[in-house]
Amino acid sequence: MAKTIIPIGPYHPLQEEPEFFRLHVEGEKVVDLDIEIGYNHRAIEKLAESKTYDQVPFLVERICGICSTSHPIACVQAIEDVGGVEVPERALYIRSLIGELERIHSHLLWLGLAGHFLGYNTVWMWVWRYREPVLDIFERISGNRNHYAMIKPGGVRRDIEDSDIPAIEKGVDDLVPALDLFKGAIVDDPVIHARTKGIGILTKEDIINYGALGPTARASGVDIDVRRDHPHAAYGLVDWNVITREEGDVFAKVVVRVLEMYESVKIIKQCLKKLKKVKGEIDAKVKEIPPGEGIGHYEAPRGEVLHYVLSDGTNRPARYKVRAPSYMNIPTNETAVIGETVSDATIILAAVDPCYCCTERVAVIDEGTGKRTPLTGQDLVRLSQEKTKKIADELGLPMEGRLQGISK
Amino acid sequence: MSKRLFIDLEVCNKHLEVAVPCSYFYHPDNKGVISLRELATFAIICRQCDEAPCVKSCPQDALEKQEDGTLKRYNMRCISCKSCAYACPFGTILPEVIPYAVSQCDYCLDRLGEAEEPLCVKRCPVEGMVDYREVKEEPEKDIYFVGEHLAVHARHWEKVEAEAK
Amino acid sequence: MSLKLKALTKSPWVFHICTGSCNNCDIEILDLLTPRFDIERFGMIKVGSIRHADVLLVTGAVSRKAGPRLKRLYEQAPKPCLVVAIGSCALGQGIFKGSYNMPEPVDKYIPVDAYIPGCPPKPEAMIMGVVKLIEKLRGK
Amino acid sequence: MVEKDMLKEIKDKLSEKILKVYEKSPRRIYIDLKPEDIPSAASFIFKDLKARFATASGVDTRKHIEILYHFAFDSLSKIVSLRTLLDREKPEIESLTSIIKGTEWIEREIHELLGVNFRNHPNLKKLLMAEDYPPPGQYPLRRDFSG
Amino acid sequence: MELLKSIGYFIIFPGFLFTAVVGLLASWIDRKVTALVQWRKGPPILQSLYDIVKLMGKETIVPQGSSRLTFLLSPLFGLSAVILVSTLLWRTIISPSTTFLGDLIVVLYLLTIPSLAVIMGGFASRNPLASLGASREMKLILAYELPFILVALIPVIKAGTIRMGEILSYQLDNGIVIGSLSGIIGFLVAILCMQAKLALVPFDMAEAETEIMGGTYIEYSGAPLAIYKLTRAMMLFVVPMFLVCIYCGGIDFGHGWLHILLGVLKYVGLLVVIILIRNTAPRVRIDQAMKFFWGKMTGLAIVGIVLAFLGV
Ligand code: SF4
Ligand code: SF4
Ligand code: SF4
Ligand code: SF4
Ligand code: SF4
Ligand code: SF4
Ligand code: SF4
Ligand code: SF4
Repeated sequence: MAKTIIPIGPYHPLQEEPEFFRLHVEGEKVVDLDIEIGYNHRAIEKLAESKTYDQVPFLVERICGICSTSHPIACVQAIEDVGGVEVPERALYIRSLIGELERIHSHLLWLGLAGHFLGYNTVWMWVWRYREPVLDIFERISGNRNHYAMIKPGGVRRDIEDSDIPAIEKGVDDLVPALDLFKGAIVDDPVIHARTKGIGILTKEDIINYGALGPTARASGVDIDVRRDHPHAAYGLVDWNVITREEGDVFAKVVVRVLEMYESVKIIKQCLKKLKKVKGEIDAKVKEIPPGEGIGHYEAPRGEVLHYVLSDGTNRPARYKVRAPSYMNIPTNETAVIGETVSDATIILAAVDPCYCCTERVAVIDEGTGKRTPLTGQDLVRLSQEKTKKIADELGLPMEGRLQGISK
Repeated sequence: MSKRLFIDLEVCNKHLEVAVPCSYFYHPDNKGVISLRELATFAIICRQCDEAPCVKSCPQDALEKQEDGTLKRYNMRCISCKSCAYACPFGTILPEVIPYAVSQCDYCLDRLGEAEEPLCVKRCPVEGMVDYREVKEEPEKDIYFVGEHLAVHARHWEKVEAEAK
Repeated sequence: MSLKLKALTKSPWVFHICTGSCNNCDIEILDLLTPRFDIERFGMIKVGSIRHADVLLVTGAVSRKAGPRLKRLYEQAPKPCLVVAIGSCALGQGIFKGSYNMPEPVDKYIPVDAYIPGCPPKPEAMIMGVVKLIEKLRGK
Repeated sequence: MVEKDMLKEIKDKLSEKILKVYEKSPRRIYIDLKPEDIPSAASFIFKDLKARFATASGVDTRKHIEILYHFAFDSLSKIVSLRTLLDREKPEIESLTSIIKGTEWIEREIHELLGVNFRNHPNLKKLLMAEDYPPPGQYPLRRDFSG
Repeated sequence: MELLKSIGYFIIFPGFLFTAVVGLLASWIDRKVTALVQWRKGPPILQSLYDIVKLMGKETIVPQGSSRLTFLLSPLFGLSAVILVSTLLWRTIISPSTTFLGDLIVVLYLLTIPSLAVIMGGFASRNPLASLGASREMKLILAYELPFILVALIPVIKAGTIRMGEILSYQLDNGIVIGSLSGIIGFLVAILCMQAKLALVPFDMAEAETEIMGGTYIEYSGAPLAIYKLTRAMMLFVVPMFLVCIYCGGIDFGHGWLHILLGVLKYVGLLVVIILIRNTAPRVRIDQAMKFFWGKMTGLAIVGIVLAFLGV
């Protein structure tokens, strides 16, 4: 059978790059996958060497706009690791609070886009509508909807006023019914089941071999979560659970993410409670960073981010290394997508949550003639959407009818 | 007697505008001599005031007196606002030597062969003011040792007091 | 002002190009489509083909790989075509200035008609930026 | 696994290969090895001790290119980093891809940014930058890179 | 004078201008309803007009390597066909006596032309994506055209005439076609075929996801794109109107305002049905569509015809 190559990409804003997938297809089956990245390489590691430790968090915050606080947290933890800095307790709670709020906004963002890929455009619109209140909370706390600039070596930059706490609490409480709604609409939906169960399976061995992280790993029964395994911020001080699933398919990843948001709500509420009690400094006022090496990590929404810093005693790092979770997760697509059909490819590629841009532009190259033939990213999305609808039909469940159902 | 890096602060301070290339490798725009000047200044020229105006003036608490009385500027705190330079009644701290991005000098220890001299010595346009040679500590000639690898030529304030008597 | 431009101001179809950003500006652009901001109210829609574009929204500090693509896309767009640079990165490379992989900002590659600062700009700011651009066109 | 065991097992197993063990803090351990011992050590830590491969990083230290392989022992809250020094003139080391699949990208990246040659890597081509940049022989993360 | 009148018919009413205005209105309703389903506000009422006017003023890029003439002419080709249909249709509606033998057949023919134009344009643009869209469109025409013609025959059989005017008059006298079992079956099939003709979900596979933004139109810009968009908008008016005519008795201008209003409501009702289908139905793959039309739909259409012969 003729082999066709479908390139997907480039833009995806990973650590340093959007990626570019090349699907090799035989008929409907995906037989191979090439991944090319680099469109977004911004030389952050090199730039970090010319910025002072106070500036580096701002720089790494801009590695990515979605996990935008995970990188600064990992970064300052690496710096604090070099200098052996003790961070005041109040600052720890604020760090966790911000981190978990971000996890919710990031998972919601993903959920909406996953809905879009599956043909539930209306779900996309609705989920993103509920994401807005989370961004409002950020704006209240930090003054910006994204890139909150809250984290600094030794603590946090801004305190959370007692007077703001009720509003944050309310915002988080209001989120729970919305989460229930999505859980009902997505986790219990037979169409989604049919569409995502048994698809793009990653086994435990795959995860370990690729070093995959975060929800991608946890959905395959690999019970890792650096929030628990290498306690940082306030995660050792509050009560929460690590969500895992055994199946390793796309559905498991959806479930893990949805359930994780409930845990995040739990953590946020505990942090807020503590913030009312634990007063005091929010900054350790670091004097200098001695020569040495340090590693910091943080469980970002997509998995562990790891930062390595080499200090020479000046106020700038001598070497800075960032390892974002998608960097480990995206290569797993090689395994996950091969052998699946083209209409399933999008949702599988999207299941590791490589942000949205990657599916933006696609064309097909016919390997024989080298001619570009027709299949766009939109086609892929469409194929994916068609399949959902077909399944909905087979199950005798008109899609919109149910969507209306959850709107009430 | 081993070789030491030698700087003449008296002359240096007359040539504030000149930047000497440095071969310290972790940061390409590094100018190690600046950090040496700060080190030397705090060790030799600073009067070590009891109630130091510089320390008081610092909005970031970046300056602290060490136990031995010398000053230390903490690079994670200093924002290079230069308040200390204006506060010091003796003009000890020159605004040029307290940059935001601090530089580092490692005395080129790991890359210096017997015959070689550090890049800063080779490239300083003002002749003889940075040198790498065998020196003796000679207070009467205003030559003092600072640390293990540095020798400085500068007027020590104690000596000025002695002359005043 | 010609009818041409007037109609353009009533129906600006946007095409989004990311040239090496942190994704946040891009997400905020997507956000514009969702219920809270709903830019279809102003006749703006996000199109998938460069041939249908009236306004290019450019984000990011332009990496070496993306630069040539940006130029090519601009050449493919039918004129009149407006370019809006969104975010500090697109304006002056923002925090990525000096990066070895980002030699020049957007306006060194293609002409830019409006700059919307911010990191990222708020969606309201983006809408306002486009509206201001439109007002400028009308005022001509 | 108890924590003493882990370190002890590593020390026993790799005994004479280890050049130096440095316990920076209770949670960070650095082990210096010769380049040729890295594959066997990594294999032992990854396969037998079941550590998670976190990432690798490289530093130009002027005389050498230093490569660090970071492994996480999640159940012990520890990170073990294997350190090795490569000759800067001709940095070369055996690729770990046959042992750990997840090293493929990071080795490509180090190859691209620091010019390290990973022997027997299945696909050692550029990962991040355009084909025509940087000029051959220039590696952005080396100290003498002029951009 | 006659000539002038004909030109007037063609250009102003009920030809180009009138059809365009109503068509644009119809496409606005389409967008607005979709937005409301998604909790959005949607575009202003004149939006579709703005879009067209803007596109007219834009540069037209003819892609390299394309056959220039075909590329530029095919949109016009489609547009003139719709105008002709509209003119014929409305003249018949207004004065059923000005009808000629076989005008129904002519209308059926003309209605395929916009799709053919799209195909021609798609192939002419030499863009692989466009060619794919065009070949899909071609398959689609093959698929739906047979049942569509079959169900168009049902009113013919019922009325015993092939003149549209007479079909209308027949319905005035004997009740509308849809009032019978064969009429209902025929109408249902016709609606689905129409959905395909209008290239709306579930049969919009010739274009990529975001409606007109992909597939066959990908290389088009400026005025030709405007003409395509306009043609589509007009089709949104003409095709349902055609069905209203042959199945629901058209708009009766002879018996006062109430009847006219009723006629308009028939059209609006049908439009809403179209939009609802578009927003609720799953999109199908091209092979599924062909199976659907050649199998179920053709079968149903034949049943309808048999029933019509039996007078049911
Ligand atoms: S994994 Fe996180 S940091 Fe990386 S691109 Fe995605 S959201 Fe950004
Ligand atoms: S080292 Fe040389 S150039 Fe620098 S200040 Fe001293 S005399 Fe001037
Ligand atoms: S001795 Fe070496 S490191 Fe120090 S300033 Fe001179 S060149 Fe720089
Ligand atoms: S320059 Fe630095 S040390 Fe001096 S007053 Fe300002 S902050 Fe303090
Ligand atoms: S400009 Fe001067 S006064 Fe203003 S913030 Fe900076 S240092 Fe302070
Ligand atoms: S005020 Fe001047 S002399 Fe006094 S301690 Fe400070 S720097 Fe030294
Ligand atoms: S937000 Fe504030 S700090 Fe940032 S650029 Fe604007 S004025 Fe400066
Ligand atoms: S301007 Fe800021 S938010 Fe926008 S892409 Fe650049 S770094 Fe990201």
